[in-house]
Amino acid sequence: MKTSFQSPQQFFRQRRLRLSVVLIILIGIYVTSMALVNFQTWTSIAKIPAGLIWLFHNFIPTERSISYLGPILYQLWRTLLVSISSTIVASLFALIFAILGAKTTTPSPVFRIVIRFGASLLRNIPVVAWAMILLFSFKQSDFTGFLALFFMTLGYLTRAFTETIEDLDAEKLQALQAVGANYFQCVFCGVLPEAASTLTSWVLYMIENNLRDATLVGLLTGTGVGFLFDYYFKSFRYDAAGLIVLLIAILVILLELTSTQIRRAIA
Amino acid sequence: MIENSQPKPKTIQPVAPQTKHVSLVTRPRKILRGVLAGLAIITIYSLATLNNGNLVFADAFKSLGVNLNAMFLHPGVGQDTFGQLLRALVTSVSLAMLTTLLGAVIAFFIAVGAARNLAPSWLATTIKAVMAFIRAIPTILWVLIYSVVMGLGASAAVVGLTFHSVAYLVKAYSESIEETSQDTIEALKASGVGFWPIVFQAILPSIVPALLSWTFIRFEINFANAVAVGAAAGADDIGYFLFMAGSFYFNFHEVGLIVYLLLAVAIVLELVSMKLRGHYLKHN
Amino acid sequence: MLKVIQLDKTYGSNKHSLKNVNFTAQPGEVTAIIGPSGAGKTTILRSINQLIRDDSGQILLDGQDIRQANKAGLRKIRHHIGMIFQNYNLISPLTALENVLHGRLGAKSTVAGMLGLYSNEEKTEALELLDEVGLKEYAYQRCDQLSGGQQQRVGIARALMQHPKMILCDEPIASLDPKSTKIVMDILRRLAKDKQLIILINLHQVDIAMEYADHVVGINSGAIVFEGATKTVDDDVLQKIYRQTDDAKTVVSANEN
Amino acid sequence: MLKVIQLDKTYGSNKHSLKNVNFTAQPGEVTAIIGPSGAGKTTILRSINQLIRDDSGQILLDGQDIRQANKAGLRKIRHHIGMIFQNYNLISPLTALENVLHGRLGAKSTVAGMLGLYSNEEKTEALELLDEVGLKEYAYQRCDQLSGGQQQRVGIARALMQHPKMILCDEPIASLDPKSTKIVMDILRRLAKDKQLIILINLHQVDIAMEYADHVVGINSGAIVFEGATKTVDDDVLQKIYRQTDDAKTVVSANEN
Amino acid sequence: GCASGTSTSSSSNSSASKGKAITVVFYPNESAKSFAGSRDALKKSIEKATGKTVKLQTTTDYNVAIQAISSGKAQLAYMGANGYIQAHKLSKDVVPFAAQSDGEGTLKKATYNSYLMVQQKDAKKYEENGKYSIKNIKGKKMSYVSNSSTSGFLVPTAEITREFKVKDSDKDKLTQSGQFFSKVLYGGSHQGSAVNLIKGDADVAAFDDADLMPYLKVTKGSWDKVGSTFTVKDDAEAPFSSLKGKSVVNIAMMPVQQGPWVYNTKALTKDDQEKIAKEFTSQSFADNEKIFSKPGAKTPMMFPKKTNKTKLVKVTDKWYAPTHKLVGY
Ligand SMILES: Nc1ncnc2c1ncn2[C@@H]1O[C@H](COP(=O)(O)OP(=O)(O)OP(=O)(O)O)[C@@H](O)[C@H]1O
Ligand SMILES: Nc1ncnc2c1ncn2[C@@H]1O[C@H](COP(=O)(O)OP(=O)(O)OP(=O)(O)O)[C@@H](O)[C@H]1O
Ligand SMILES: [Mg+2]
Ligand SMILES: [Mg+2]
Repeated sequence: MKTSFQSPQQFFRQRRLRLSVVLIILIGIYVTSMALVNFQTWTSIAKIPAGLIWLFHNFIPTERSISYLGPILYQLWRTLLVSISSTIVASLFALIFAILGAKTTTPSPVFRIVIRFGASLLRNIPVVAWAMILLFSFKQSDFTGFLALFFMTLGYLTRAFTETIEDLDAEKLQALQAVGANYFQCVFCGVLPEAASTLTSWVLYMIENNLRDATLVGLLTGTGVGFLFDYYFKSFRYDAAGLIVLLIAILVILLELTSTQIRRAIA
Repeated sequence: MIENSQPKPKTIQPVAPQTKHVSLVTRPRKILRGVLAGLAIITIYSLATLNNGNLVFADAFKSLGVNLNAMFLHPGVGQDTFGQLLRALVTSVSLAMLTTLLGAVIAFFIAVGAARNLAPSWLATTIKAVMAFIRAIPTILWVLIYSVVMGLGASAAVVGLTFHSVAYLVKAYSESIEETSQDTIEALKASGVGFWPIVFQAILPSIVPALLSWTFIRFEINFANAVAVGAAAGADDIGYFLFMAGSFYFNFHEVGLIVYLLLAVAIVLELVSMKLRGHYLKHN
Repeated sequence: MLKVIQLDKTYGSNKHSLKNVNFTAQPGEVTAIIGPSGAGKTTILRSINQLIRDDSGQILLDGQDIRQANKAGLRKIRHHIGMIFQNYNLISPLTALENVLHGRLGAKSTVAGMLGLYSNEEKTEALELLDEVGLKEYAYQRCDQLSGGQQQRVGIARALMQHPKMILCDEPIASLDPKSTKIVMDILRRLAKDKQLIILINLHQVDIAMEYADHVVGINSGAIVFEGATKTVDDDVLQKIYRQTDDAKTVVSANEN
Repeated sequence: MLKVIQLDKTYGSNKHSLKNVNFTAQPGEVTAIIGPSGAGKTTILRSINQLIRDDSGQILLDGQDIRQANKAGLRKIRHHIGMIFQNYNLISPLTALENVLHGRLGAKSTVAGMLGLYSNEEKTEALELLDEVGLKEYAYQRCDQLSGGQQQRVGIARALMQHPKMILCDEPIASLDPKSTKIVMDILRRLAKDKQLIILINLHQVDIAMEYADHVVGINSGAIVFEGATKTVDDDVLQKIYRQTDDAKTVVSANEN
Repeated sequence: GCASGTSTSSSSNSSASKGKAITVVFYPNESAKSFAGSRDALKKSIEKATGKTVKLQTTTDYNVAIQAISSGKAQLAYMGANGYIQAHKLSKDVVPFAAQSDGEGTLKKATYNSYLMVQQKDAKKYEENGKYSIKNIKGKKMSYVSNSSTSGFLVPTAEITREFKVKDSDKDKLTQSGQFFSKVLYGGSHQGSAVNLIKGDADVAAFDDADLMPYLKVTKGSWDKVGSTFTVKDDAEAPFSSLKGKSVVNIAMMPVQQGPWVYNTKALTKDDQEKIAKEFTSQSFADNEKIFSKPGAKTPMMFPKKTNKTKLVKVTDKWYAPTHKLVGY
């Protein structure tokens, strides 16, 4: 037991001190950063509404943009397919890596370090670098878009899956061990069912996320709805670009609703 | 002690079998299988119809190897000096810091309104829909908007990037808030405690670890975003050097070096976040 | 004195959960509400501090009708009614001391409450209350590191911190082992006597009710079927309270079995 | 018969958790291990099925030393030792039936186990076992939708599914309310008698041990301080078992209070 | 000429947009690091001319630069011809005042070249009666620079539209795979588009001369003649380092007007406008070697001189009528 007897006043003073130190550090970081990049918080915040007005003024789809609906919907469909397939393929690999890399299930700590580092690498390679790595070798095609999404998703899902598995109660797995189950049985009968619903949530979330990232990947690969956005955006057809944003938003919200439904149904 | 009636379970899906065949499949399981099968079919279909641009895979992977070799095994500063790159890196980190801190504070207050266990359902739904919409707007567009309204520079980049931060964190935070048990909230309500004291005294302490880990994830994303589009607003960050090295000079060596710098930041970040999380979970 | 008069409550449209409930509870006494699962015990308690609101009837605490209070008034009244839960419902990452201090939040201004600014007197009092329930050494321990019985005692201290006239306990010992049960029930009984509190306890265990209560209210299918001193409870009465009705049969509850 | 001979276990470098532990447990009997918190009860149980491995001594189950078994041999032995935990440790999103079937994993090939391919006989048997512990109707319920007592009974059915010679129970009733406690302990006692199993139970509650055990092993600070029939346990013996040692004083445990 | 209202608006302008600082925004091309010296020199001469502090803004996105100048958040910009037309459409206050002259110091031939190129080994397929034509490019794999580029997109598509008599409503078909062309690629830069061609990912590629001069040398004909052959230099750097010795032929050549220096008349005082225009078109400005590199100089500055007579000369919106026509407004 904690037997260090303090008065509550002392305790609260200590707690307040700790909180203040944290706050001061955070404010310090903020102010330093502000100075470093010459950012003016208040004048900037004051401009927020003006930006939104500008957005609505320029990006509201007009009648003309309806004529672009055909190609937009087709590309949106292709993009959806690519986001789904890249997420699914990535999640298969991520699952294997996560099982090999999670603290509770790793066969060796070496795997753990290698996988953690590898996932971090994939997550932190910037899009421009992906563009160079992939475009030069794989040219501009759906496939390149698929690869780019695949690698980025792999990085994120490996981390998410690893943490999900590590959050599981280790004792439950021991219970299976005690039954005489071997490693693979423990994983398949214990880890997977226990983590299934969280893992599914992550997969569904990643599909949604990849759809949004399609704009970035589209720039990179000249395909999908992201390319169209870039095309309309750069040729100053803001209404059409706005239509794309609107459609992506609607699709994302639909996906979110569907995934909530699915998660509820499989719980 | 007096025996109460044995309660009957609400759901007994397959009828308790008299026959030899016993099925393990329950309805949720069937749905799960259906969903997985559906996703598998979509995946196979889209992989089959994927336009691979008549790629010769052997060549592609060979060239990939060459490029990766140039990037990662022979990194170099190109035309810039290491000092310039470091200065730009600091700018990028600062951008990420600002957007994360600003985003986190704003997002927490909005998240309170977006959590179904605190706010009325219509408000929560509206906020969540608006946030989903904000997230669907590409980052570059936000940066464009604010460089028009505020002029070019870091301020536009920060404000533009903060929008995504807020939208993302509102979702994450509000879900964390929704996970705090309704009972504990009710316990305070029952003793006459008002709304905001409950938020700060009951909910906030309960979700600190979750908030921490979401905020750090977002920091990582903000850093990536700052690198990706900060340069478009003329923020003079590492993204500018990366863009020039990548899209103008095709200097694989410099891109490799910049990637290493970015990774270094990411690793430091990961270590800090692990330490903090561990510290919080253990210390208290 | 708490006086419940003709309390009625209907969930949804058809189901009558409380039908014309009348009973009284005296300061200085432990009043136990017993009855089968789904009888409406929880509903009564939650109506009393108006966590459930759309009911009808009167709930008089020292003559004042709780149901008539406006929002601010209700907050004030609630502040004087402590509540104790089966699952303790403490804020787990916080220390026992902080959880006890939460009992004061209802009396504070919004800002002071948000920031958790407590006076020195309050802090000292919280520590004394923890001492009173035998947890002085645990004051700076995180609540999720305490055992169930200890957490429940923190819950009691939190309720006491409200300077309550009345404490409502919804199955406070259902999750506790026998030893903790005894400790907690002893404390509650002592508080009733020493501080002249009205203590209202929902219980499943008849033996505990018999041992600790002064006054027993029996409820079945939303209706009071017995009210009287504990010593007047006999097997016939219990039979009547725990009689199987069609209503009661259909109720499923995770608490039981 | 289980015979533990000169079992020794040191965590880390200096701390002796088990010192020269010797005792026997007979089939058909319930053997209770009692002792203060931190005495080493859990350590003994986990050594027996070698979830803790770096110990020394002998653990003879029907004459075979468990500690000598190689990896494959250990899996086979473990398959015949059921284990029941304080927190049930069921795979919560799976149905009760599937959790019971997990008891067969140790007897299956890797692939069949991974894919969860069970024969109809196994499934029928699992249902029968659930019936035996009174949970037939809950077979297709998710485990996290069951109450604690029900989950513990699923745990027992899972152990039975292993066709065990012995069941190890680590504080199986610590999280249960009194009614569930009775149901679970009754089942365990019945199993010992009916199926002639060796049942070894770690217990904190002396009264439960007195009521249900045939044989009692008392442990304090890692050393056996008593072993004998339940009726020979008297206050002196309890005094000895629960004596405060310097070691025991420093132990922190959430169970105690 | 200049947009009307310029002089009248100067007095009514808010002080905010006419503060002490002048912001100069550059296109991504001119944001290149190698031009840092040129940008600094520009800054100095503007500061000298106006006495105000100058802020340089590099960008990596055309849209951002165009929006910045047309919204008046930037006062001065150096843009491409197409970009100028877009900015001028967004705001009539964006007015050109100077552009790089031809070798004679006039505006007559103040153009650079945009090409449609094919690989040398395929060049025969595009010959018709001993002359090159673009008749056969339909259905081929096409590579552009990016859809905001003047010389790498706008001018080539205009040429194709003219040649094939593409209807206005079908113009988008030139820009997407599987319609007019079997495949459409975007190189992201002029070099990228050239690489697409030389590596064989595209059959036809559009790019300009200025950006490729460091990498290609003329092996037959000249930079100003259709049907010339260009070969990758032996000392070419990445991304051409692995493509040494490969040759391409230009089957079409289109003149592109030099991009203008523009100011936003709403955001800059009349006085400053005049001072800056005067400074930029002065001979001393053209003699600044940090800004104008000598003919054939190794490291090109922002404005490489063709001859010693090259300088910045005054232009007006009228001069850009041809590009206005190409863009359609
Ligand atoms: N939110 C609700 N909506 C609809 N019906 C409810 C709700 N809460 C309770 N009920 C119903 O009201 C009746 C009384 O419930 P209550 O929880 O008060 O019983 P209880 O006596 O506390 O039972 P237990 O001993 O199981 O806690 C039950 O029939 C129950 O099904
Ligand atoms: N993983 C471990 N590492 C180091 N020491 C341990 C570990 N597990 C247990 N111990 C120590 O070994 C001793 C015996 O612990 P054990 O868990 O067997 O006690 P117990 O009798 O089961 O106690 P309780 O009643 O609290 O469950 C204790 O002093 C404990 O601190
Ligand atoms: Mg209840
Ligand atoms: Mg133990």
